[in-house]
Amino acid sequence: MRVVGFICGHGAEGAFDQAGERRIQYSPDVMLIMMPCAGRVDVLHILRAFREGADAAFVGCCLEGNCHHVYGNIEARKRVEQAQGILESVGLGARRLEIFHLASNQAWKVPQLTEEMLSRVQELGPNPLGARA
Amino acid sequence: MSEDRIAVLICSWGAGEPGAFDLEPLRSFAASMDGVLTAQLIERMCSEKGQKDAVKGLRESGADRFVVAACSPKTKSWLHRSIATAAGLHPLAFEVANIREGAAYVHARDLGPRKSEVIIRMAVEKVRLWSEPPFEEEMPACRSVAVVGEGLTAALAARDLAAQGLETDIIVPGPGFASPSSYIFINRAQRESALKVMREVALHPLVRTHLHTKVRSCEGRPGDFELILEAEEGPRALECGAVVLAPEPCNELRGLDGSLAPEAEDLISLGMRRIVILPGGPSSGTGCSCMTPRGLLYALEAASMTPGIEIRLLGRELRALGSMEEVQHGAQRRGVRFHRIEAEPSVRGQGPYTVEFHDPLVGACSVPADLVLVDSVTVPRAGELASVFRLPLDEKGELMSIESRLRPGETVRRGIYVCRYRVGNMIYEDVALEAGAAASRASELLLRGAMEIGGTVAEVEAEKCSVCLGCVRLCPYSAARIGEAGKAVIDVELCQGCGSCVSLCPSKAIDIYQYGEAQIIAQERAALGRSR
Amino acid sequence: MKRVAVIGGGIAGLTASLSLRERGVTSVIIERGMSLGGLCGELGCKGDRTCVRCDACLAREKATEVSSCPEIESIKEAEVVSLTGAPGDFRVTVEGPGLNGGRRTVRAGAVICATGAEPFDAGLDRRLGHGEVQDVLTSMELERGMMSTGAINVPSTGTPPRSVAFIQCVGSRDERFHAPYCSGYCCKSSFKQAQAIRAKVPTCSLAFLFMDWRLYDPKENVRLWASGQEGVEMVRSRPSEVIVAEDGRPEVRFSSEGDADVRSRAFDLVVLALGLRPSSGAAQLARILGIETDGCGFMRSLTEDPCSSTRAGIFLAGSCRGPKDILESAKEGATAASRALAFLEVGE
Amino acid sequence: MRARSNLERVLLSGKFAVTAEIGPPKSASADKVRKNAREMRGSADAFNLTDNQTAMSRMSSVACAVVLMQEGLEPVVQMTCRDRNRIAMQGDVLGASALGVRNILCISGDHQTFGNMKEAKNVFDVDSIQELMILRKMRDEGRLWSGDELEVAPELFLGAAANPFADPFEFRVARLAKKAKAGADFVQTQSIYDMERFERWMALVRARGLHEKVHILAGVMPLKSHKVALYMKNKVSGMIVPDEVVERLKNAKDPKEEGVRICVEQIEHLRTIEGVRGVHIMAVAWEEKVPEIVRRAGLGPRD
Amino acid sequence: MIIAEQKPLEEIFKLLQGHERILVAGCRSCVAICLAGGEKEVGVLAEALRLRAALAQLPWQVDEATVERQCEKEWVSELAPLLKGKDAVLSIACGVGAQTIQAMYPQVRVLPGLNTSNMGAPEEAGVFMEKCGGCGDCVLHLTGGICPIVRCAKSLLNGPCGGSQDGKCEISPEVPCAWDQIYRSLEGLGRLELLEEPIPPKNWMPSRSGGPRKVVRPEAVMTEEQKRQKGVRP
Repeated sequence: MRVVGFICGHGAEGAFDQAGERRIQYSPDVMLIMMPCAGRVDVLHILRAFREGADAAFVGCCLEGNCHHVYGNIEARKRVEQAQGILESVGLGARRLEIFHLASNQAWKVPQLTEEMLSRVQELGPNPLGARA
Repeated sequence: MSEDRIAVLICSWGAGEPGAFDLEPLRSFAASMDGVLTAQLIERMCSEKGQKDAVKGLRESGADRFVVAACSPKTKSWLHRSIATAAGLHPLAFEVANIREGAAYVHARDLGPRKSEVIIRMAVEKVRLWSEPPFEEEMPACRSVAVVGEGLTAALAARDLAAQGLETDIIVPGPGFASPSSYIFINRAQRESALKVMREVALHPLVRTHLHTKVRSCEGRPGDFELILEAEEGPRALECGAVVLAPEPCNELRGLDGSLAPEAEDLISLGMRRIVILPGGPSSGTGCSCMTPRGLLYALEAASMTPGIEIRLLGRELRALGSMEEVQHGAQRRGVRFHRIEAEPSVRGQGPYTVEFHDPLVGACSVPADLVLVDSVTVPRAGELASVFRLPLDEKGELMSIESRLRPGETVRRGIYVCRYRVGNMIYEDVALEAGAAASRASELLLRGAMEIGGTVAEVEAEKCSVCLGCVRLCPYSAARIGEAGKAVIDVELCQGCGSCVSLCPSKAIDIYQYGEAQIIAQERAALGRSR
Repeated sequence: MKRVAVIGGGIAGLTASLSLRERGVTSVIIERGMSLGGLCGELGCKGDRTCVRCDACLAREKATEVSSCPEIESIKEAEVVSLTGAPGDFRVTVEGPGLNGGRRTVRAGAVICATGAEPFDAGLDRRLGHGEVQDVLTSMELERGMMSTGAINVPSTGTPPRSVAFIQCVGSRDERFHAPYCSGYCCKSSFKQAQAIRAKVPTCSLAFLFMDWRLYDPKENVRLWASGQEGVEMVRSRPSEVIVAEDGRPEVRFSSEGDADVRSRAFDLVVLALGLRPSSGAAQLARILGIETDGCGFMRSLTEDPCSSTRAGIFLAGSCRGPKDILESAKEGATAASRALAFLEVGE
Repeated sequence: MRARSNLERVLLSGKFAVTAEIGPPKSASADKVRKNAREMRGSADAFNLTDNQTAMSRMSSVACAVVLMQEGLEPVVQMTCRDRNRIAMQGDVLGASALGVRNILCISGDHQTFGNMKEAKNVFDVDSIQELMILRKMRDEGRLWSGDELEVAPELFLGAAANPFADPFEFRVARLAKKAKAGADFVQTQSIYDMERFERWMALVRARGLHEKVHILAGVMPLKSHKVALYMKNKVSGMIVPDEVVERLKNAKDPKEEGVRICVEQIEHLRTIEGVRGVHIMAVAWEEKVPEIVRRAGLGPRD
Repeated sequence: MIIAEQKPLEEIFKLLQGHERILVAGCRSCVAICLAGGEKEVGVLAEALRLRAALAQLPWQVDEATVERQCEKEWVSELAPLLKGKDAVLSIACGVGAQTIQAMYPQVRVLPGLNTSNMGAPEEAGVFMEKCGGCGDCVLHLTGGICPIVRCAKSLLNGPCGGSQDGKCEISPEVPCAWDQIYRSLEGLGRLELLEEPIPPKNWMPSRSGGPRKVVRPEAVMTEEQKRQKGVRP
């Protein structure tokens, strides 16, 4: 299984780091790509990840009202919703993509959200494009 | 085989405590990657020796960029920068593979190494596309600050700035500093010292005060603003490196006729023995109608000066934070009465008055009063400043500051700082700290005399720009504008590298350093096991 | 000597050091505990999808930022044992396990004291039952739960609460415990904890037993929030005691406005909103630094300048001079840095 | 001056006029029209024939007009701008006139999105005021809009619609003035429930002396039930139905009877308003009630 | 500017049935600004098509191209090399662009990826409003600078119909009544008298009803002689 996470360099990256400091275990199937801010998340990158075989993807960003770049996370939400629509139309399913809000001291959310995405993949089956790897 | 010259340095502590898992296989994996000249295990890279070994390794390998497989980039990036510089490389010519928090600490022993491989592969593919930053300059910063305001807050900010050796221009719209009557001093000594500050500031060699002056516009960049001032003798320009905005709120006791409350000591001579102080109400912008320290201190003063005087404070809550609590006890001991009311009281007659209200503890009350005072609070009128300095306002109508960085005073416009108030609690100490915080932001920007700009900033490829204004409308820092050439331009001094404009641009005319389209896709492919 | 010793690695100390660094001044943080972050390091995020501005995460981020700054050295698990030299060129001697039992002397032109404060020891107010009545938690214990697992559970059952009572002003506004002051932050934190509980357990009923609401920011209008919620109760009262009810749950006894007789009600969970008091060792440190403390044992600052102590070259920031919330402490850190820097300017 | 139609004659005589509405059937048989005609004979001076009302195809108003005339009743042909451009419009007018139609009501017509063929392209080549201008030119100058001379010019008594209840209120009267200027001889208003607002409107009308320039027939519509009333109130734009009307129908034992009673009261009230020269009764799908309403309002039978 | 929006993906998938080598062609002009057909949308659509193809085992090979102005030969000629071997161009420019490509490359099939909607302007970021009907005979001077031709559902020229209510059009409470706006505008300008005079039936000749329209600027047209000398082939 392959889950790609686009995570913002503030709340989300902080939470994942804290998960590390606290030795909180989660699935190694989750691959993280650092963003300066969730506002950098681009529909193109999300779609590309699926074409390259990702079974699921998520965006990790700061809590609403706490974005270090004022409202990058609101932008991210719009892009995620746009991409979800496209994933639905092409037949992959919108539920393979999600956005999560994490504060840098919410390490406990990390295993929860990774489990959430993995269980969705269980439910939807692997991405057929993954085979080409 | 590619021409790339990449080195991979794996910190022995990268996998957490040494020996958490065997790093040698990881090293040979890294060494096997295309374009990787060398992959080395470095014993504890943050140690003196570790750094030396890293530099040596880089120099010998002839690499022009490298990957550090170690702990979170959030902690030790400065170290990697210095290693790069010491090895004669560009200080940003590296990428961090966080194999500790990203793998060793969070995955089971056997899975850690596999995951570490992926993370290193991603970092290698990203650094492969590394290039020198488009902008990277030391911009000279003008060591002077403009403080806009007409009261104690402005004076306090100016004091802090001047004390640090920064030239300070105080721009006062009115004929002079407003009297500090709208502030709250716990005692006369404090009031005196406040007045002293205002006097001293005016005389400080580094401080210039411009009376009857308003700011018309503010152009330029952080470190080098040009304000256009409008004074009686006409408009003129003022150069400054930063701006501190200190609009004055007001918290006063006024009679029902609008006149200011008499000095406490005069009450008796004025024949006023029964006094009721009403809350300003929701109009005060504080969200609920409360008894504030303003009324509290007045009551205490009056009560302690003239025994037998009858004073009542009405309000839903009694706001007496910190040591104000003791003031409240003092007042209580001196017979001041506090009534917590939920509903608006009603006042009849015009001196003597009758005040009617409902106090849950004693039920319906109807008390006579020679004097009824309203504890009125007005938030600073910041609308004009907001438009001149292109800043957003919050729901209180106050100038907004970025809350999500714990850098009080900071606004969305770098170089412009604001003082905010806990309206309804204009205690001298709070004000001093507001001024202090804003002033320190300004001096943080300027004291080094030069500002590093650039690095992770967005850049417009003019030929591609469709001038859709998307970036101009979106950028939270107003860094995007339409330039002289009629295409979008992003001011590097203002850009803070969030990348929102990059993902928005319908013509893919914008890209951002270190998080470019190609780099992100390269990482995706590496993460998903695709070959280059 | 353009170097500042910062005593205490809480939010005030961290912001002071970072603020100095921005201005090209190096500093050394002397922290008694094992890690930076101080009291706010123990706080959890109280937001769910939306931020409630408790600022706890920002405190953590400042700690990370500091550890990534070469200009800031931090000595952990060490305490100041002596201060010699003169303003402008102090010698601060520290010792502790962090130095493997050894000693070390740091030269500094100025000292910023940011030793913070400690939560009131709930055990002292025996009638509130902490430690004796089960499922009576202090606000700090509740925070730790949120911090570690994000979960909010009743200790005895391990399940989410159906009813929670917040008892405000525990160890605040209370002469009996030499706390004649208002700790200020507790209104905010209880309000935010309540929001967190609601986000997790929307059906959980809440009761606030309070004396006065002392929230200033219109965004933090607790009454407005409560009026928009089912089952949130406001009782202006200072409870007399917490006992064990028949069903074993904690039972709060209180009298409320308007009626004289004492009422009594059991809740699944009772939260004691702890006030702040001077940190242990504050008095001794004040002696070492040669600065005064106030009647309550907090460091005394000058009337005209909140961040200056009674001794030249020694500055104060944060809760060591009286209870503060995170944002206030950050302001003081920055301001103290300015004052220290100004002092050094003159010194040279 | 010689009257061109019975309706015009009645109006010129200063007698309070009555017109009533007949909805053409969705049918190729005119039986329904004949039935309505027989029921309503003698209850009004002329009868409006709606033109594909609410943008749904029905028997053409001109054809129905002919049937009506065969039954000895006088038609008012409604002609919308929605379904015909200026060419068809002038052709239809010539044809209708040749067949004996004299009264033509010029209206824009409901937008097709209200009908059952929303995808239809509307025409709106001209608007109702422009339609009046065209028809007046045909009548007074004996020329088509293009300027071509007509061998025989149509004899027309031109009507227009007016809605005192649409917005902007201030402009409503100006628009009536425009219609008069463009050639309207009479206007029939939207059905009136809000008397207060109608009277305000009439006051403005009188202020401009428009009631002297054009005959104003006030529209009324009997309501079968409070449901119908609510539909009118909420769904039909440009319609104001006071709550008391809805209430009366709701509380009535016999809502139908109550509906008629309300309608009669309204007519009695309207007669008292200066400048109102008649009523226009729109008993949609309830035509058989018109004679009773007219009788009880003391206006009938008409000779 | 011209406002357009992308067809639903499902519809685009149908359009492309039976095609293999596809070029998605965008435009940097109007359609980029209304977020329908700029380089970004080209990329997103191409990605979507590739995903679809891979999932549904369709033979689609998708290339991307975006030109400065798809309505002009000079720019469109840039597509020539990319069109080699293509059997379909999915144009996500306005209808003008699609037609220009087809006119220049008769051998490839040009498919419209957008629905060209109207001539309008952004009201705010992401919101585009129709403003001009291109009737060819402007009446804005009579209507307070608000076009009744497109902004009134019935294109009325003499004021609001009976359906105008609280400033809203009868067709929907979301749609403002253009005539209400016109009235307010002229009221503000103190020119309400403009509404008193009936506006006669409009001359629709210069509009679409007059057939395809052509604007000629003689001063810019090259003479046959010039064309010959410049080597412009007829």
